[in-house]
Amino acid sequence: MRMLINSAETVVADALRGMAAAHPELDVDVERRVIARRDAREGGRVGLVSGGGSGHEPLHGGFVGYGMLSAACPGEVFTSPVPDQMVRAAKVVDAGQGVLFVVKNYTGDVLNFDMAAELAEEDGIRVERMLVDDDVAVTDSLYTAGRRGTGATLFVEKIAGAAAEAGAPLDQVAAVARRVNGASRSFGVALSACTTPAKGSPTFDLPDGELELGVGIHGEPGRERRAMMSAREIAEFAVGAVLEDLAEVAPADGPVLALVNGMGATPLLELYGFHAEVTAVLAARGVPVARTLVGNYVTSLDMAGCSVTLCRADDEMLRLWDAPVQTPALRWGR
Amino acid sequence: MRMLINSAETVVADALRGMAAAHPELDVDVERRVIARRDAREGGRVGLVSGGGSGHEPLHGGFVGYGMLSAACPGEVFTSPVPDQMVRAAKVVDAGQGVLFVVKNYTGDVLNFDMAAELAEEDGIRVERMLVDDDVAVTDSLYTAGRRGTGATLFVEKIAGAAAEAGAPLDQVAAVARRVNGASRSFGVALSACTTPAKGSPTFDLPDGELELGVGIHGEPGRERRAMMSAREIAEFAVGAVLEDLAEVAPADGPVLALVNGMGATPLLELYGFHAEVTAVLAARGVPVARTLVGNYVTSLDMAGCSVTLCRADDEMLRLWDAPVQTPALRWGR
Amino acid sequence: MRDADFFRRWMVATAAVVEREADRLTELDSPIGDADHGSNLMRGFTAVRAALNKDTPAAPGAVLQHAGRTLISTVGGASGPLYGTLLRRTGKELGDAAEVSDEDFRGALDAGVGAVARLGGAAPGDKTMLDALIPGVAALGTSYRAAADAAEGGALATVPMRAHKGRASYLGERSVGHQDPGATSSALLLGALADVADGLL
Amino acid sequence: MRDADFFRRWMVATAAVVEREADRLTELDSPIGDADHGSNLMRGFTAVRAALNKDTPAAPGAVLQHAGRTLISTVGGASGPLYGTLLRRTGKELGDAAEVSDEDFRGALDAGVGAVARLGGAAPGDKTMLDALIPGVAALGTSYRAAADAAEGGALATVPMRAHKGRASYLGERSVGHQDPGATSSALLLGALADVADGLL
Ligand SMILES: Nc1ncnc2c1ncn2[C@@H]1O[C@H](COP(=O)(O)OP(=O)(O)O)[C@@H](O)[C@H]1O
Ligand SMILES: Nc1ncnc2c1ncn2[C@@H]1O[C@H](COP(=O)(O)OP(=O)(O)O)[C@@H](O)[C@H]1O
Ligand SMILES: [Mg+2]
Ligand SMILES: [Mg+2]
Ligand SMILES: [Mg+2]
Ligand SMILES: [Mg+2]
Repeated sequence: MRMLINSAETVVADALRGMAAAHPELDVDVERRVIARRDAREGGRVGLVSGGGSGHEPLHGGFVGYGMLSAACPGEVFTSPVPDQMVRAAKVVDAGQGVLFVVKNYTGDVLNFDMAAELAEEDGIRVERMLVDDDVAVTDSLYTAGRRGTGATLFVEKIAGAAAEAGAPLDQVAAVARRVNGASRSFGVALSACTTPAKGSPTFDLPDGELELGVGIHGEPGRERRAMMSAREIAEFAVGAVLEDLAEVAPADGPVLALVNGMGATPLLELYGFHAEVTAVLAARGVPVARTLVGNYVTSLDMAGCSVTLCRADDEMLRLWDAPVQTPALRWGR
Repeated sequence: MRMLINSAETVVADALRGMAAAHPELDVDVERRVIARRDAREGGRVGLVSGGGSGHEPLHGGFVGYGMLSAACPGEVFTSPVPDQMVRAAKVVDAGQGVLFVVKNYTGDVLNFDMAAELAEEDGIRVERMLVDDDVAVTDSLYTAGRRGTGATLFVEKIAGAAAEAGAPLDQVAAVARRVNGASRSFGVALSACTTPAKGSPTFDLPDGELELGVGIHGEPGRERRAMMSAREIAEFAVGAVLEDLAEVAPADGPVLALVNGMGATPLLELYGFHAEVTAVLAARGVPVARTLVGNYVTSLDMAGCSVTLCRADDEMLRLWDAPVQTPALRWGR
Repeated sequence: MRDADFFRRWMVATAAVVEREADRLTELDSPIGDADHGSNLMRGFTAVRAALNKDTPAAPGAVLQHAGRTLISTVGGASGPLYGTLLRRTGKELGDAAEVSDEDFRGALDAGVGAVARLGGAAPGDKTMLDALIPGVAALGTSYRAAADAAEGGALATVPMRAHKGRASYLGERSVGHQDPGATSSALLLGALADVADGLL
Repeated sequence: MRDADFFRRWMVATAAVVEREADRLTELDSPIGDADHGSNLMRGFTAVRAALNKDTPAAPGAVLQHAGRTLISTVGGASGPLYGTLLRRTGKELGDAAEVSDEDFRGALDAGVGAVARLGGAAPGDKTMLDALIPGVAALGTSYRAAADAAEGGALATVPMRAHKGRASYLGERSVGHQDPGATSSALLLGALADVADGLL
C-alpha cells in the first residue's frame, strides 16, 4: 500500500476537506458530500448535477463551476453515491428551472440516481435524467448492463453546462447532453491495475509485459488481455475500435472532438506521445480533429493506461465547447 | 516496463509531436526541441526561457504561453537539455529586450545553460540567468551541489512571466524571479520510485511500507527512509521542514502561496486529502494561505508521492500571480 | 411468532458476519467487479446496526424498513439500492403488526425478492444475488436452515455462470469461473437469519 | 607521433566500450543519481562516431575539438559539458599540428582535465570523474596502459567516498558505498585509449 492517505475509511471525506480548502469559490459540503457552485441558484439557470464513485478525479468535482456542473456528488471510491446526496444537490442548485442528472451507465449509478430523481420530484423539483454510455469495449446487448459511461462524460458535462449557462431550458439542456453522448465513443487500455484504498492491493493481476484492452474505469478488467503493445499499436487499436462504432453516427465524415485521457499513473510525457499516434491514425483515416484535450481527466486511481474518446461534434456542440468555463480542472475564456 | 511508448529512444520526440498536435497555438520545433509562443517576439517583451530534463510534465513545456514562459527546452528524460536548444530558444523569442534563463539548480542544467548564455551573448542577445534552488531536503553547503530546484520553478515562471508580459525590463523580470525563488521553499516525499524509459525498472528500491523523505524529482533517492506515514504525518513533516527554513525569509508572518504537488502517480483524490492536512498544519502554525494550487505540476514520471512548496509572497508577487495566464497547464483570466 | 427484536437480531447478526467476511466479499468482487462489495456492505450494515441500536422500531415491518432505508442512504453502488429495496419491500409487506408468523415473513420476503428482480431486471442464471435469494426463499418453507443452505448452494452455482447483469457482465466470457459476490453476501444474510432463528445468536 | 586517425580510433573505441557498458553505467547512476549516465554517454559517443565517420578533420586537435563540440550538443546533463570540455580543451591545446607527440598529448590532456576541474568546481576526493581522470593522466608518463589502470583504480577508490559534487551529493552520507558512474566512464575512456595505443583496436 503506497497511499498518501490517513485511512481507507476517511479518503473521500479528507479529499472533500482538501477541495474545500483549495477552492473557496466552491461550496463543499463535506458532511453531506455535495460540491456545488456558490452561485448555482443565481441567474435562474437549469441545474446540472452529476456524480459517481470517487477515484476518477478530477471527474466530477473538478468540473463544478461556471459553464459546467452546478453540483457533483462523490460516492465512496468506485461506488456510486447514495440518493440522499443527489437529492441534496438538486435542492441546493434548483432555481426553479429544473435539474438534469448526468448519470454514467453503471447499475449502481442508475439505481441510485433513479431513486434520487423520484425523491426529488416528490419534493417538487423537476428532474430529467440522461445516461452516458460511450464505452465501445462493452457490447450493448440484452446480456450486459449496457455500455459503460467513461470519457464522454466530460464532453456531456462541458457542453450541456454551457447550454445551461446560456439559459437553455431543461429539455434543451437534456437534449444536447443526449446528442453529445449519442455522438461519442470511447475505448480504454490498462497497462497496470489500480489499487483501491479499501482493498490495498491491485484489483486484478496484470503480469508485466501484458495489457488489458477495453478496460473500465473502476479497475474492472478489460475484455481481452494481450502482450504489451507500442503506443502506435495501441492508438491503432483504440481509435480503430472507436471509429468503427462511430461510423453509425451521422455525418460519418464530420470533425471530431478528441479526448486523449490518462488513467492516472501514466506520465503526461507518455500521454502526449500517445496523442501523436492518435493524431496520426485519425489523419490516416481522414478524420478531421476540431478540438483536442490531452490529460488526466477521467482517471482510475493509480492505474497506468489511457483512453480515447471521440465525439462527432456539430457546430452547436463546438460552439458550446468553446464557451467559457471556470472549474478546478477545466478553464478557459475567463 | 508498463509504458505507453514506442521506444525509449523516441519518447521525447514523440511527446513533442503530440504537443504540436494538441497545441496548435504553440510553435513546437520537434527537430530542435524548442516549444515557443508563436507571438513571442510580438510586443517587444523580455523573453522568458526555461528548460530541463523531460519527465516532469507539465513543467516546462506546459507553461509556455501568454503570461508565462516564452519558450521551453525539453532535454532527454531527467537529463538537462543541450546548449544548442537554449541558444535556439533565445533566438526565437528575443525581441531585442533580452532573455531571462530560468535554471533549476542541478549541475547539468547550470553547466548547459551557462554555455548557452555565453553562445547567445556572442550572437548579440542579452541574457540574464537566475537559479531556482528551493529544495530544503538538500543542505546548501560547500559539500553539496547546493539546493535543487523543484516546485518553486512554477512560482518563478508564473510570476516572472506576468512581469514580462506587463512589459517589465530584463533586470526587473530577473529581480522578481530571484525574489520569488528567495522566498520559496519545497520538500518532497516519495511513496514509490519512478521508472525511466531508458532503464526500464525503478531507479531505486523502495520496499512496500516505506517512504523516502526529501526525495528529488529525478528519481534520486531522498535523504532518509522511514516506515510509511499517514497523510497527516507527512504533512506535518514536510510543512514543518519548509516552514523551519522559511523562517529566515522576512516577513516571517506574511501570507504564503502554496503548491501541493503530485509526483505523478498519486491520485488527485489522495492529493486533495493531503492538501487538507497541509492546510490544517499551516492553520495550526498561524500561517495565512493567500493562494493555493493542488495538482500534478512538477512531476517525476510515474513516481507516487507529493511535494509542498510555500512562497512568502508580497503584494507584487500576488498581483503578478493573479494576472492572466494562458498555457496548456495553467490558465486563468483569459 | 417473531417480534421486532428477532428482526433486529437478524440485522445485527448480518452486520457481524458481513464484518467477518468483508475481505472475502471484496476479493470475490475483484476479478469480476470493482473490489468494493465487502466494504460497501460493511459500511451499510454497520450503519444499520447503529441505527437499530439507537432506536429499534416496535414492529418487525418497521425494523426492516428502517434497515432498508439505512442501506439505501449509506451503501451506494448496485448493492445498496438492491438490498435496501429487499428489506424495505419485505418490511412494507409485513405491515405494522407487532408480531409476524414465519409464514407471513416467508411471503413478505418473497415479495422483497420480487422487488429486487424488478428493480435490477435480472433473471435467475444472470449471476447475481438473485441466484442465492430465489432458491433461499423457496426453501424457507422447510426451515430457516434449509433456506440458508439453499442460498449457499445458489451462490456456489454462480461460479460457472456467465454474468448478464451488473459490472461482471462487462467481462463477457471472462466472468465464467468466479463466484458472484452479491450471491455470496445473500447467502450470508440468510445464514445469519438461520442462526438467529436457531437461537445460535 | 600520433596522427588524426589515432584520435579518431580512440573516439570510435570509446563509443564501442560505452555502448557495451551503458547498462552498467546507468545501473551505477541509479542508487546515487538519476539512472541516465549510460544512455547519456551512448547518445553522445554514438554521435561522435557518426560525426567523425562523416568527416574526420585532418589534425588531432581538430578531431578532439569536433568530438567535444558534438558531446556538448548531444549529451546534456552534467557529463555532456564536462566531457565535452575535456575533449575540446585538450584539442585546443594540441593546436593544428598534423601529428603530435605522446608528450604533447599528455600536456594537452592535463590541461583538459584542469578545464574540467575549473568548470565543475570539483576537487579530488569529491567522488566525480576527476577521481579517475587525475590519477589516470598522472600515470600517462609511464604508459597508456598504466594510465588506464590508474584511472580504473581511481574509479574503484570512489566507492568509500562521500560525494560533494553533482547529483550524488544530495544523498550526503548515503552516497558512501557506491562507485561513481562518471569516474567509471572516465576509466573506460582511458581504457579505450590504451587499447588503441597498444594496437589492440
Ligand atoms: N441488476 C442486478 N440485479 C441483481 N443484482 C445485481 C444486479 N447488478 C449487480 N447485482 C449484484 O450486486 C453485486 C455487486 O455489488 P457491489 O459490488 O456492492 O456494487 P457495484 O457493482 O456497484 O460495485 C453483484 O455481485 C450482484 O450480485
Ligand atoms: N561538478 C562536477 N565535477 C566533475 N564531475 C562531475 C560533477 N558533477 C557531476 N560529475 C560527474 O558526472 C557524473 C554524472 O553524469 P550524468 O549522469 O551523465 O549527468 P547527470 O548527473 O546530470 O544525470 C557523475 O557520476 C560525476 O562523475
Ligand atoms: Mg462499486
Ligand atoms: Mg541526468
Ligand atoms: Mg463492486
Ligand atoms: Mg545521471
